[in-house]
Amino acid sequence: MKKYILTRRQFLKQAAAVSAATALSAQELGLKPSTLMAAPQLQEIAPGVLREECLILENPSGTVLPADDFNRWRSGYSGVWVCGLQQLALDALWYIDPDAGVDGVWDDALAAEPPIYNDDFTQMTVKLREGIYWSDGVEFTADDLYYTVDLIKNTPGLANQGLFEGSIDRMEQPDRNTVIFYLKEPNSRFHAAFTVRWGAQYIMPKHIFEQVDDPVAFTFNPPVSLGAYTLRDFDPNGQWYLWERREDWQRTSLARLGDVDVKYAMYIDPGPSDKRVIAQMAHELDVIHDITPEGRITLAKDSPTSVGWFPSFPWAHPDPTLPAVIYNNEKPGLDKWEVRWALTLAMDIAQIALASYRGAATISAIHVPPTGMYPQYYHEPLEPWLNDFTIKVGGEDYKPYDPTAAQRIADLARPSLGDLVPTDPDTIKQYIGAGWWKHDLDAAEQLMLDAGMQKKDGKWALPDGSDFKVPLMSLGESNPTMNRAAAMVVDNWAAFGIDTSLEAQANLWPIMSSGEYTASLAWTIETWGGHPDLFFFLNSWHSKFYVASGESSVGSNSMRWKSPELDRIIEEIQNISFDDPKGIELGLEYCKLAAQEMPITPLMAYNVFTTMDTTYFTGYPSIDDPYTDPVPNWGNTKYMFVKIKPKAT
Amino acid sequence: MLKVLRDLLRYDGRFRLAIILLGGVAAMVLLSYDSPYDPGKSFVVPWDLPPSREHLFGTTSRGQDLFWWLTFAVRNSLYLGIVTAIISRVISVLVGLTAGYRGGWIDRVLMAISDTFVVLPLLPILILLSFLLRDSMNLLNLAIILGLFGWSFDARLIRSQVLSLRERSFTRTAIYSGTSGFWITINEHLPFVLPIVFATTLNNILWSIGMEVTLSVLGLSDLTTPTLGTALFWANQHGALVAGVWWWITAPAVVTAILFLGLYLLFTSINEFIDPRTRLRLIGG
Amino acid sequence: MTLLSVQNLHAYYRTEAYGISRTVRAVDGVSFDLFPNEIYGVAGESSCGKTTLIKVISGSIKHPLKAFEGSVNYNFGDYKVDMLQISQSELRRNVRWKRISYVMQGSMSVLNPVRKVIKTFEDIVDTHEHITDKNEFLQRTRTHVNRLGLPTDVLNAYPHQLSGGMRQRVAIALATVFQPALIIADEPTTALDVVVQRGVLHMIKDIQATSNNTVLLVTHDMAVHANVADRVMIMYAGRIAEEAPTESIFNAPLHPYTQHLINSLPVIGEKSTKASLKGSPPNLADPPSGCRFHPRCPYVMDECRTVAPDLISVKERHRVACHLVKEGSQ
Amino acid sequence: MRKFILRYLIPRIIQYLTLIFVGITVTYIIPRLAPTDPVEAQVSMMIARGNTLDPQSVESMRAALTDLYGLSGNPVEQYFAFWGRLFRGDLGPSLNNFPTPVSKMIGQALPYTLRLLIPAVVISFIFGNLFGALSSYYPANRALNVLEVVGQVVRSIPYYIVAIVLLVVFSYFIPIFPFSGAYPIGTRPDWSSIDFILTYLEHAALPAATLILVGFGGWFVGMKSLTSNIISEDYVVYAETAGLSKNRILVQYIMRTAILPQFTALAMVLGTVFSGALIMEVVFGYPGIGSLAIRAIYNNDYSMIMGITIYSIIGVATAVFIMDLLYPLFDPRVRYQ
Repeated sequence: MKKYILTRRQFLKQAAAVSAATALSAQELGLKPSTLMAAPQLQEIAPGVLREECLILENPSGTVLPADDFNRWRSGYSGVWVCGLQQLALDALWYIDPDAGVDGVWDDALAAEPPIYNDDFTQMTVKLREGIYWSDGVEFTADDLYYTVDLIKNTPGLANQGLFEGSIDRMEQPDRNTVIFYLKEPNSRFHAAFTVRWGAQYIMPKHIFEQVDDPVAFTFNPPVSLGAYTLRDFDPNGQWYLWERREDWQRTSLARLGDVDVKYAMYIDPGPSDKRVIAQMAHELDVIHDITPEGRITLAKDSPTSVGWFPSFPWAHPDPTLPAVIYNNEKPGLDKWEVRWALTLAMDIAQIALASYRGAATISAIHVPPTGMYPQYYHEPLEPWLNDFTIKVGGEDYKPYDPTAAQRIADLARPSLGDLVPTDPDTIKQYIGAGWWKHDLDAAEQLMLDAGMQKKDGKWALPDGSDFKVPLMSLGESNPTMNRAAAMVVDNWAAFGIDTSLEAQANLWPIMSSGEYTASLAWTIETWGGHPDLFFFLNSWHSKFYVASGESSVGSNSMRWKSPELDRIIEEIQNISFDDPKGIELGLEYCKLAAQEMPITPLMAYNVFTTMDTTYFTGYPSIDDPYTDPVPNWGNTKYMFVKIKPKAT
Repeated sequence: MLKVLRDLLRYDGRFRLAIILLGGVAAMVLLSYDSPYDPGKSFVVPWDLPPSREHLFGTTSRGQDLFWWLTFAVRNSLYLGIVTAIISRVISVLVGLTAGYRGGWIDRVLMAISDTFVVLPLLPILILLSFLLRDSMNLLNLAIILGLFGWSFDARLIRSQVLSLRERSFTRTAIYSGTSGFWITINEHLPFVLPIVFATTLNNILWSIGMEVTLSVLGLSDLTTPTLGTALFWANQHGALVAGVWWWITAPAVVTAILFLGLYLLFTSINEFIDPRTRLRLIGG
Repeated sequence: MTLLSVQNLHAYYRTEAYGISRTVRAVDGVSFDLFPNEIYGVAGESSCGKTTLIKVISGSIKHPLKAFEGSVNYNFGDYKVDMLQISQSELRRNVRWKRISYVMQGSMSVLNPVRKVIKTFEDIVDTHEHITDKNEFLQRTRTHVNRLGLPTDVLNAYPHQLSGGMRQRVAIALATVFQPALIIADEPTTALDVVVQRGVLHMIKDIQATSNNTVLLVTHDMAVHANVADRVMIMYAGRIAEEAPTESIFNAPLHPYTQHLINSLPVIGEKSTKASLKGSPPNLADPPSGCRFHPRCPYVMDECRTVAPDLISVKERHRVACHLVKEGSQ
Repeated sequence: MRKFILRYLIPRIIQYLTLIFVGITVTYIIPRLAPTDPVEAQVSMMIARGNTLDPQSVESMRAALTDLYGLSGNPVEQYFAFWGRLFRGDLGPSLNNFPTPVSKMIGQALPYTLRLLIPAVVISFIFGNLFGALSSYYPANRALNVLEVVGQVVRSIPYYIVAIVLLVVFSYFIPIFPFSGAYPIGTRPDWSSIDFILTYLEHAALPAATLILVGFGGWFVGMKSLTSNIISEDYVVYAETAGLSKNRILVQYIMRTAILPQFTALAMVLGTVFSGALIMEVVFGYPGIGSLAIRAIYNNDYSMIMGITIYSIIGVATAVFIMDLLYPLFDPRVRYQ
């Protein structure tokens, strides 16, 4: 054993030498063209724009096509939303931070205060801030809010039209800073539509849109900004967007939180993971949205100026999204909780973490993401319960929880990453998560037998003897880590005797929605991150929205889970206010129910290897200053611009 | 036959090199039947080890021995190539001979179909089909699809060969003597067409292996089956290039190049041997 | 005066491929003279060495063909040259087409199918006499073609628009643009029908008569020789079997092979089928010992199997190589 | 002339139109066999990307999209409606970038692909044919033999590997060419600026090299086999005997005839080259049709896939048709038949 570790160390040294050599040449690549053109300190990246004044960020949507269409209000997704538009130029009433926030999780942006509901939640009053201006000098008022909602309500083809049409009875604008919404039915979460977590209802400039004949076809080019930046220039082929700080940035909602010192921001399409790594080593890309774990490790070893959310392993920022093995709960076999639990116990989370993220994963045994404030809201309170939690295996109580799972992952990752992996148990808990479910093939086998499944020639079959096939869909080329996790799950299942295969689908969402699948490694659970309210995703899991396989599901219940108990929890959450502390209690009930039934097997946080270069700028968010999610595509990214400072000044 | 082989071995440097290269590939194929590792299992060996005596091609970031994994990859890619070649050869020979011999509207219709296949942009259609077939997109089905798409050029080639043969006297004699069209085709034309069939077979094998690589790299083939394409796919998925695991990219690329070079050299050297014209030039007459 | 004197010429194809070394003795000890102002016929079955002989004497020796022994000396009066020693550039500059031209076997397809006939004239003339005045060249070519009785239209046609006979005439016209001293015509009438054949032969005869040059006419068709040639040489398996003025050859053939060739000519009114010779021409890579004709000869003797007969003069201008014939005898 | 029209032109026009009809119909049918529908793709994509959507708005959006995308009615009605729009030159809106017309997006990307594809194809055609003919005319030349082996090996290697090798070698290990795109980040295309054109050429070098390298071998081997047939033709031997210079023989007698079938092949392989360009653009992040196609395929953007495929079919079919029509100009044998 010892000898084997030694040889491996030797080999790893060689590997490091090779990657260092390539890194060196990559740095030359970065310097060569630029040094030829100008001295490094005066390098221009666009006419009149110095490199050191311009924060370069990755647009994770890649190239934007069509490049010149900035209508964020149209129905249908476009990459232009995240080219800086929703981060730098648009603004909304409220923001909930996926992490701690600059000044708390909740931020009143365009609104002066949180939403004011009446007692039976049929009326929501919004008070707006004063002294906010559009980039063309027009003042922002309640007219804009009223106009935005009114136009959308009456214009099919604009996003949220159905929501507004369905829930707003009428609106009132008592003064230039107030709008009152009268709702058709009681709704304690109506403000969610106006509250940004990634994106929400952004406010239109009335003075622009009222001159437009067809607001659906309108391209809003150039965009008039309500944020701290305006569009200076962009690539007609959609590979880059250059934003310039407004002269009057102090007249935006962001100014309350600090000074905006970054003069320019450029969103670019840096190409696939490998190219992003090389670009950052050449200091040509300040904020990488995501790269492969191997790319991140390379940067950790070879790029001393690169920093991440965690100062060392696992580096990545855990997004408030929960990748999971999603079963179609209607397929024969998978309609039994014993089988879903058996498949769960047949997985080895340590191997999955290793295969997908090289161990740089933040695991979760329960059905909420272990990110943002959630470990404090849910994971820690549930720890004692999980330790005692039992399921019936072969008629006897069985404790499936393994509190040492994170420790095992750290131990497995250490040989190849050495000191980068933390040793302190508390740090491990914070970085990698707590426990997960046991890898116990005996218990899994017993559960299969409990469910009446048969084992024929080492392969599991349905109770009636017919084939039990569980092909696992994954995201394929577009999402390496998820795909790698799926490949490992397939390995694990195959070893347990499941007839399984990996089915890579670049776009698996419509297939999941239609129910024409058996199992899929993807996500259906997303949360606010900073705020404990679970209604964000639970809403559509109510049985009144349930749709059988073969038809498109509504919302995110693509596993087709139906439970009266779940309906009760959802209804109760709906009937309390957004900030009611009882929300967390109901959330804990949901977690326990989901653990019992295991409609999907939660794996880990969606770890995003957002990596930032400190050569020109500092002040990026991190676990030590978790003021927001570092990913550059969320609407919440705007908060980074009061914290990030040019190094020169 | 053996003598021919011996002569080729002794006097044709290209043939010798081809045999050495393909021998290496064949050895890999054979070794796959005695692999100590199951290619479907990961983390069976320490990961990211560079090539060494213990692990000839190093190990992958998925904890697999790259050499043994590639033995399966070569085997599967060759299997794909050969199945594709057989299917498309059968179609192209049938279509080419029929069109060339029968002529008239049959020829027009067959060539119109063939031209349609030439004009259809294959890659987008293959990608669409792979979406459509999803988990049924295994190696065999891919081979069948490629076979169904890969015959048109060669059918045209065979047809034109038959057209020139038709003008020769023996065909006319055969027709006057009342031999049926089918037998003329089989007895008289096939032998002349076979060198073309042989030449296009190797090209077709290379083409289909190449298409598989393209589809795999885009993540659209059966990713759990080891092939030369999926090798590159998984290497990309693990950022092998920037992670310094260069052997994961290099080894499949080199093995692919060796296989292709070997097949090409074999093709030219045998072709020259078969082709009476080149033989004549070398030997004289 | 001789125009061409070939002495003891040995020209072999020697190859080595796939480990097989082969020597094809296509021309094996041939000696003969050509004189100005005559039509000299060379006859023999296919692959008897006729074409190889032409290649050597026209200077078209290319690997794997090689002349191993002998000499090929030309005397054009003002210019003497040994064809086996001449350099390629010398050959192109002073000999080809200007002094020796060539009407190739299969002349039907010697014309570039994608160029007009005039272009081929232009290529050839330009190669040997750089064309400076295009009009002058056109005029001259038209005159030349007219003189040979061809319509000037052919110049603007593509080869496939012309009939076989017309193409053959064009080929002859091409060979005679420079009024060469020697015209080598290899099977000029093969594959033409009889009527056209006659026209082509007339043309060759006319050209020879007006220009007084020498024509080396190679064909397996004895009838052609009978009609056109002044002297005829019969080749068999790379060697001369017999050589004599046309009259002697046809009236008194000495070699059994010559006799066979002449007997196989059709005679008007005769209906019986000709007795054909048994066997086929020998493989020149491994020729028979002794007289090369002995396996097929009806009069074969023991001597024939071991000793190769010398080419002996039986009377003036009549030479034969056969053990049946003794020097000076009839 | 009448005969030419009746016997040559009319059949070819019919064949041309049939080709397009069949090709477009096939590509119309295949994507519609897929289990997913485009509206669903859009809706679920928005859910997946974390957009706040309530169930009611999903429902109404679904209805709105179905209507807007022209997917109402049964498949046959859709098919006829599709041809109707096609005749008006309307390829419909891109589903993924609604309501931008497909033709506008293709129109923007196409020049980048063509500016790369055409020079690359022409260069590989010229050099491949030239060296192929030379290699068959001078069989003993070592340099040409090496060129042949290299060309053949590269030709058989998938476009992807050639592209990635070029990228790794010439932008990573020996960083002399840029890594991706058609021009640098921060630069706007400006065709009046020499500097821009230079940097554009610099960016096009590796993508073009990929296409040229892979294409070269094909032309080489094709020309070689064609010329080796022609070299033993009587008229070539005759020209040699007549003492014509080697250059004249090679160009006027050998290549001139051998090149004719290569022109037809040129039109025929455009489809294959297009597939190669698609992969190449993905590797190099080039803003052309290939990148557009890959995005469309990943996003189930049917109208875009249809648009690109239709462009490709019409393009290749037209090229073949034009070559057919021009062929008699090159080859007098066909002209007078």
